[in-house]
Amino acid sequence: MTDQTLTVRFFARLREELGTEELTLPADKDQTAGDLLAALASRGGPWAQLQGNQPVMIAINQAMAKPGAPVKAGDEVAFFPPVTGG
Amino acid sequence: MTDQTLTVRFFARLREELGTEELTLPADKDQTAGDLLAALASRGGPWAQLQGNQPVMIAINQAMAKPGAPVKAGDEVAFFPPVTGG
Amino acid sequence: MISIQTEDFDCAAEYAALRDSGAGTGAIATFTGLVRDSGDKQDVSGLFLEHYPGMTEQVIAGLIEEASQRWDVRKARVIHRIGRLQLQEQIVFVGVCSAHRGDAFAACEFIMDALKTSAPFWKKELSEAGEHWVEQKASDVARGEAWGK
Amino acid sequence: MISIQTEDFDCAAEYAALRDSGAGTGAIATFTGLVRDSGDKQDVSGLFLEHYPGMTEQVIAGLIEEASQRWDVRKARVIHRIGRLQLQEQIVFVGVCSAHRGDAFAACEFIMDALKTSAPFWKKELSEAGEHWVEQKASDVARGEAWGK
Repeated sequence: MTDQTLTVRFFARLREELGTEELTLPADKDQTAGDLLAALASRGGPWAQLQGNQPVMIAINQAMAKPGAPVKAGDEVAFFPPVTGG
Repeated sequence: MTDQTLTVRFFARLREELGTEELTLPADKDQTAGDLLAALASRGGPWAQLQGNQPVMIAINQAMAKPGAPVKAGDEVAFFPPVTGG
Repeated sequence: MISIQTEDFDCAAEYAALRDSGAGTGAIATFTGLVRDSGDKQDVSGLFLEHYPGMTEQVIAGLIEEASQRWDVRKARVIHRIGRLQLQEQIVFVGVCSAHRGDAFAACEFIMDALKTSAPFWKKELSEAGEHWVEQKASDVARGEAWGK
Repeated sequence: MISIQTEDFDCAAEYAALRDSGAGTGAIATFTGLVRDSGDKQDVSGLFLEHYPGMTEQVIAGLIEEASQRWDVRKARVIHRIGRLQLQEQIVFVGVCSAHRGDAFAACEFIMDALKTSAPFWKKELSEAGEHWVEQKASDVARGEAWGK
């Protein structure tokens, strides 16, 4: 059910190194973006870098967010390196 | 003799109000741009404004100068209002 | 107006459109970014640009809105290219027209600076030696923060 | 390169010439000033611009030289029109290309600000009510002085 899941997207270096563009995950209750990041990092291997030395930026529903921001079913959560356009 | 004279030029509002674009004047010894301005202002009428309330800018040989700067034979001295280009 | 596109853009057409903004316009400031031969590393031969579709447009719209609140902005135009770009190709265009010179410069530079640190674009530099993702520069972050709020 | 001219100029051609400045160029900033309908007074219908031939070019060359010492300037272009101009005609163009964005913006804005307070041009506003010489603005003097030395 879409209602009980959330979408996670990765961009740029993270997308490449994780070999993943998008995930659909069950939406846990009372979860923050930081919780989600920790859960993904615990997968190990390249995923560990999500809690490594390099900063990971967070967007929730296409707006920049902090690790403490809550995420819920139906949300689009994105993780990416600091931006370098222009 | 050109050697014993200097050229005075006026621009913009001053040129219009003095009805004069250019003058050739005898070059006095030990004269400053300010002396020249005072001498011209003493002609009275519209010339008095050269020592009036409105600022008068000075250029000697096409470079901005102060009233205390010396002027000598052969120089081109210009008097004009503050610039307003761009 | 905001465009994110793979194709090149025509600064002349953009300038003409900016200029057509009423008799009160007195100043047009533009900025164009080009692919340089030296970035994080030397001998760069091109770039690959990735973005976050949707979020990018929202972020840039927010920057234009903020600029319009802080300065007199009659018209603002942002174009950013994505995909693969060769050396000296145009990457980004920011154009602002305003009644006043200071406002045009400030709004244009603000949008450009803020775009660099807040719009979700990522640049990969390509060279004979391989390719690598560009790191965000502390100097860019400092320039973005200098605009305050 | 510096041009003082009665005829109009083509920003597209100027931009193309600026862009053609080597693989190290990463940033082009331009400024164009247009005749506005409200200056010192309202309902301005045009301008008359007078200058001091010779001195004007020397002053602007000095400003470009100063900008080149303070910032990375690969190429700089200044065009200023003189004579009679209609509403919304182009008055002035300043374009700078540089390796870096901050340098391009700073050099372009510096040249424009300094030109306004040091290059010998004088503007007369024309309107149905008559004509009058424009007064120098304290805000322009302040902007010029803010660049320091």
